[in-house]
Amino acid sequence: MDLKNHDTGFLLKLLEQMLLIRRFEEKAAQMYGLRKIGGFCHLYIGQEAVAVGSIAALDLGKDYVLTGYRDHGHALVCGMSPNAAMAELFGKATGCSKGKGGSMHLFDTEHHMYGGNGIVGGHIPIAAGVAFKIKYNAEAGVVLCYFGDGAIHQGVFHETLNMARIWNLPIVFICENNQYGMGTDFRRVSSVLDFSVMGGSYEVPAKQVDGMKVLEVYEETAKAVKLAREEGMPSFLEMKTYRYRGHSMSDPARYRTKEELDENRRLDPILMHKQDLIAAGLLTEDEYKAMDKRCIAICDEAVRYAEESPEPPLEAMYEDILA
Amino acid sequence: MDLKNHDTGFLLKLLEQMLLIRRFEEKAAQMYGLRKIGGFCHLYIGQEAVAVGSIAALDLGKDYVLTGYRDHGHALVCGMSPNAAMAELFGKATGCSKGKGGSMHLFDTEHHMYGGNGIVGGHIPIAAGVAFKIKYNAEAGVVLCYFGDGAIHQGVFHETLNMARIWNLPIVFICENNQYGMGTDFRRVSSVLDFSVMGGSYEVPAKQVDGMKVLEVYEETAKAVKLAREEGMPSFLEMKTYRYRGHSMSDPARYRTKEELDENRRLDPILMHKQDLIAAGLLTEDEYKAMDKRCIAICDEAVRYAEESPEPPLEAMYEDILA
Amino acid sequence: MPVITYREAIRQAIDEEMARDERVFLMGEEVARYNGAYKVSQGLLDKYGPRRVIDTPITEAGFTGIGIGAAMAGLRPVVEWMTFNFSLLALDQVINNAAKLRHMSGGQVSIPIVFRGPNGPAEYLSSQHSQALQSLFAHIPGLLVVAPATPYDAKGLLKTAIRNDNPVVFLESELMYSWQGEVPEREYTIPLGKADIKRQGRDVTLITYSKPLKLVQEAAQRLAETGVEAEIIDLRSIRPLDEEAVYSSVKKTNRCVIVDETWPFASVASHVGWLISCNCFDYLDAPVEIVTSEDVPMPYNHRLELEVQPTVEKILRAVERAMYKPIGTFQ
Amino acid sequence: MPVITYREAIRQAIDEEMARDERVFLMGEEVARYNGAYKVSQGLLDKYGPRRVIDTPITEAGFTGIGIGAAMAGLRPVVEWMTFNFSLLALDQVINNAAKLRHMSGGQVSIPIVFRGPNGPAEYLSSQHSQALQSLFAHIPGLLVVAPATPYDAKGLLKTAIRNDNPVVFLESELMYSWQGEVPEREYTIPLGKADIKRQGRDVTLITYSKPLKLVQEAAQRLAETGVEAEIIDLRSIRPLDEEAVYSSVKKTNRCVIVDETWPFASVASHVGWLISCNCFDYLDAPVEIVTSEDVPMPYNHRLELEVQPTVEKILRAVERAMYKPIGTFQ
Ligand SMILES: Cc1ncc(C[n+]2csc(CCOP(=O)(O)OP(=O)(O)O)c2C)c(N)n1
Ligand SMILES: Cc1ncc(C[n+]2csc(CCOP(=O)(O)OP(=O)(O)O)c2C)c(N)n1
Ligand SMILES: [Mg+2]
Ligand SMILES: [Mg+2]
Repeated sequence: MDLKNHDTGFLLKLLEQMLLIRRFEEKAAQMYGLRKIGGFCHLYIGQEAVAVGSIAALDLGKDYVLTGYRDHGHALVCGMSPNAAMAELFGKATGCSKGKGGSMHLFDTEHHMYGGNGIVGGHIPIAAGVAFKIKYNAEAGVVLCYFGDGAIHQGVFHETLNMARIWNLPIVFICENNQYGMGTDFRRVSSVLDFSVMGGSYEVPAKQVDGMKVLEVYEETAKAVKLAREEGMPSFLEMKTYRYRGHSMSDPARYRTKEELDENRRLDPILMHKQDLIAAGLLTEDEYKAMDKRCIAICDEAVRYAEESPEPPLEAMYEDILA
Repeated sequence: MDLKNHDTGFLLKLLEQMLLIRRFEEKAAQMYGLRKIGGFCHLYIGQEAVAVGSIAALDLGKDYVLTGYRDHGHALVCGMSPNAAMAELFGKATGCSKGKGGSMHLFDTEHHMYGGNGIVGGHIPIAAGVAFKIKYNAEAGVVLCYFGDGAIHQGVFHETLNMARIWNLPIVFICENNQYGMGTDFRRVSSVLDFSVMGGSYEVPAKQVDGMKVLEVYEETAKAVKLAREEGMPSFLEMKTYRYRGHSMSDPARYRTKEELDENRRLDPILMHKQDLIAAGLLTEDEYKAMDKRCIAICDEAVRYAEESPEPPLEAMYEDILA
Repeated sequence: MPVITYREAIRQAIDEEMARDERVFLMGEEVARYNGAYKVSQGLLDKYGPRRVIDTPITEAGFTGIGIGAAMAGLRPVVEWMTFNFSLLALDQVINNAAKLRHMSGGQVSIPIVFRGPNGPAEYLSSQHSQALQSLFAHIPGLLVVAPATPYDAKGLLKTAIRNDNPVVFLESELMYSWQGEVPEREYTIPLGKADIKRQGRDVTLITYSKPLKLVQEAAQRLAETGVEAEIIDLRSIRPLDEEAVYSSVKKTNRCVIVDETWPFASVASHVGWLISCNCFDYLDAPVEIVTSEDVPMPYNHRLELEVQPTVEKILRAVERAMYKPIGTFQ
Repeated sequence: MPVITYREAIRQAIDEEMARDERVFLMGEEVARYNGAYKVSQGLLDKYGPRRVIDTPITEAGFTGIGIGAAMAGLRPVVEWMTFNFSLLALDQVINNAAKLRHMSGGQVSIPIVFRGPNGPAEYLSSQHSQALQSLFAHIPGLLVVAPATPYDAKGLLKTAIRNDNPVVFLESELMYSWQGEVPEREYTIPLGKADIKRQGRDVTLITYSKPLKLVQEAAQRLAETGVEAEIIDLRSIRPLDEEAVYSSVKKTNRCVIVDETWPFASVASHVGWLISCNCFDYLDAPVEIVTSEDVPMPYNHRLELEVQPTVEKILRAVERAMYKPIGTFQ
């Protein structure tokens, strides 16, 4: 991971995107506490390097992103406006999904972000279907499909990997192994500890990646994207990462120790990338502070926007069902 | 596969069991032609060594068998009376399932044959559930669960292998790879050609076995059964085999060549085992003929029994639904 | 007009729509090289090649989901379930994705997909392979459900379904595939949500759809011989439902029997029965009768399986109840 | 009598049955170490250990099937679905195996299993997480379906369900878990298939089950203030259904409103509506009204999601229609 292989603007963009997610999620948590947001709200804090590093390898003019319910980070990196994202969490008519989808179902088709899905593993074949359309139309795109360590045991993951391989679909399956599926340590429900071995059942190239290192995520994803784009070869990447908060806002996360959490916090993807940039002389503390301020301001503005936006009218309940 | 390691009675029993299945299936085909049997009827001809060799490794006082819809062979080897089996195919009240289940759903709980199931892959977790009860009750039994090369792609197969491994369930998963799932050559729908690699995703011991050699099937299954019985370790065996008839009675099997069929007929499990026995001086042609006659007589009697048995009364439709 | 089978009508509809719109493709188990488990897709692989006629592994959840994703991304898949019994494996994809993605995205995506295949009992197949599952699908907002009974209706409705921008569940039947009927050579489509009056009558309304239509027609014939003129409403489409056609017939005849091969509880039959009871309250001279499958899993034995299903006799008995009198003697 | 929550009632039922019968065990996602996603199984792992309280991977089809197989082999599993929305992934196992294995084996096996968990909308969860799916299960012969609304009923019925030798689908609700009610300390069970008259009345019958009971009780209260005495029938069990209790109430009041949070089409609500229309034909003074969820996927916005569901206002409006008159002014 040599910083010098990359353009400084690019390296700074990665940092700023991670920071924006972090601040957005903190704001969302705060708003949840104020009951401006309800229901399930799954924060991405700790995992920022995965969405940021991997989506950096895409050209969203032709590529696509699909993920599960822990989707705020992916949506923001794809280019969804923080206003539309926050308004959606507030259930407002100005939300990206008009207040109908909420936290778990952020969609922004303009930016090729095709959801947000609440069923663990349910979007994996859907994502392969998007890759199917790319191949069918002989387009040059690639799909990134994200899911958790819990989703890996669902049958459709296995069904889909096989089909992606026999049909040469341009897709990269990304397991964000944040070590827990709700309260369940992945080691308790998995017969293998290195998920990437599962690629072998389908002759799909697979690899474990340090998901706390944004550049490593970027570089490995870029290779997989290239393989998909040029050879129609699907890949499977297991990103080892960690979530700092509970599973959702209502989870006190008693199933892990404070020590474990602290240890992982030391590997904070933002902290590490920032330190690398400073060490390489590409960033100063002050510049970082300014960057952070910008992110905070964007999130403050998103909250203001969401607050002031109207609720959808009652008749909206009959709309957006059939085309 | 040294014949000398085995008792002659045992070796002859394997032959006679295979022959009984063969004759039973031929009779079923004939009765189907006469419209005494209707619906789907999936014959086991060509695959006899798999059921016979593997079930020979069981003690059905404590072990169990579950399979898919191609179940006549397994049922007979478990000890289901050919009369009850044939009567079931005829839909008679004296059938093993009182004429309610038919060809695809032969059950004989007394002999620990827990069905026959028509949904491709659907019985795989059910079989693991039986293994679960064995472990729960600290019994000494083992479950054999059979399914086809088509079923291997179904999600539940993968879900179940993982659970069988993390919970140490005493079960042997047996894929009868007869090379076709209906009209589909398994190579067209599978990204791997050696299914046993799939064991790796779950750290389940796995192996490919020549499913046309009854003794090899027996010996490999016996090892897996031992592992399950003594260590609660599940296994996965891929038995390479072949079906001589169409998928079901209505399939002309145009998707394969006559040459391919002929080539596989030369590997006929009955023929090969018979020749081995004759070569070893353990069987004469005449003894074989007598054995065959016995099998034919049993199947003739099964047809007579089925023919003469009564149909279930109409009220039976409301019975056997709730306990 | 040429007389063709229901099977051929379905094939023609798929063929014509594939020729018309490059985005339409067919996928499912055995649809390509084998030409369909029930030969519905005969010849399509030869004509359109493996890019557009695609054999899948046996993975109902997986390939159904892939179809839904492809539809969301702009294609127009026709997904064949070998039979609807296996659709149960894909129900999460249909209900949680196909029926909901548009709504959850605030209308950003649409899911133009057809799920089709044989539904309902055939013969000697026992419980897992004989299910008429329309009521499960009809329950779900976000889906359309279509179930034609004649080759003419099948072709016209399938073409419409493929052109529709929503998920359409399209129910055929193994036993109907060989039914024959006139189908014009010129192109035509039939709108979804329009019932068809298959027979005019004044004495009793018989409502049905899909395979039981033939039984209903036979019953109407038998009734006519005793002077009872039944009106037959073939719903053709369950969602949307042509309530107006139903109500205006019942308001005329004042009596109604619904014939449906679904199980009775929480079914299309009982729902339509309630709708009529409610909306024709002042017109009904007798309770709305329903003739459905018995409320049991299907047995294998043939005599039993026939008796579990609607029969002409059961329909006639229901008409007698609806008319409060025995109706002649039926031979 | 001690007052406990619905959650605690469920927990007690499982606990007592596990203590009583060694064959009873609990399995599902997060039921053990986490003590249940909704804390229903609090303390059970500590008390019974990991042999009998089992965390599963997220594999609804797989672990449901394993439960069914264990039941067939002689155990008595209680399988928790974290919510019923995820049961759609397991529907093939429930419908093609749990509901059919006994029949297809000619009665050789029985499947004593309980599938339980929260069903129906909670709050701010959008379309995939807010489904009330009872109508799908109620449609299937071979299943029993139970949906109690009070801690007392929940405990008594769950104990009965666990002792029953058939697959029982047991519907709870996230929002009901904190409801309180009196539950005796002594052991008791409640038979399946017995409705409970939660309020006596002569003017109109309000039929409901599960979570809407509270709305119905509030509506009855409001009606009483204007002199209308509603009778409340809590079905408690949908399959078997206590038809007698329903008919005798309706034959007394001659008017009926059914309140059910399911979608309307092919639903429990419309089925019961048809049953009453048919079996109380000569007693009904007005059409049977149903108040259900709107026929739409659930939106996330809270105002919208409340308005999609049955409300006291909607019930009162339906009673007005059933009584053919405005009923005072409701505050
Ligand atoms: C099919 C299904 N089962 C259960 C759930 C409930 N559930 C939501 S998230 C979750 C844990 C998923 O863990 P993981 O895949 O590791 O993703 P993470 O939350 O860690 O990002 C569960 C069990 C669900 N949404 N869908
Ligand atoms: C879930 C499901 N999908 C489809 C079918 C239809 N079907 C019955 S057998 C079969 C092929 C299965 O092939 P394989 O697993 O190789 O078993 P074999 O018939 O060769 O023994 C198919 C597609 C089914 N019964 N169940
Ligand atoms: Mg996780
Ligand atoms: Mg095969």
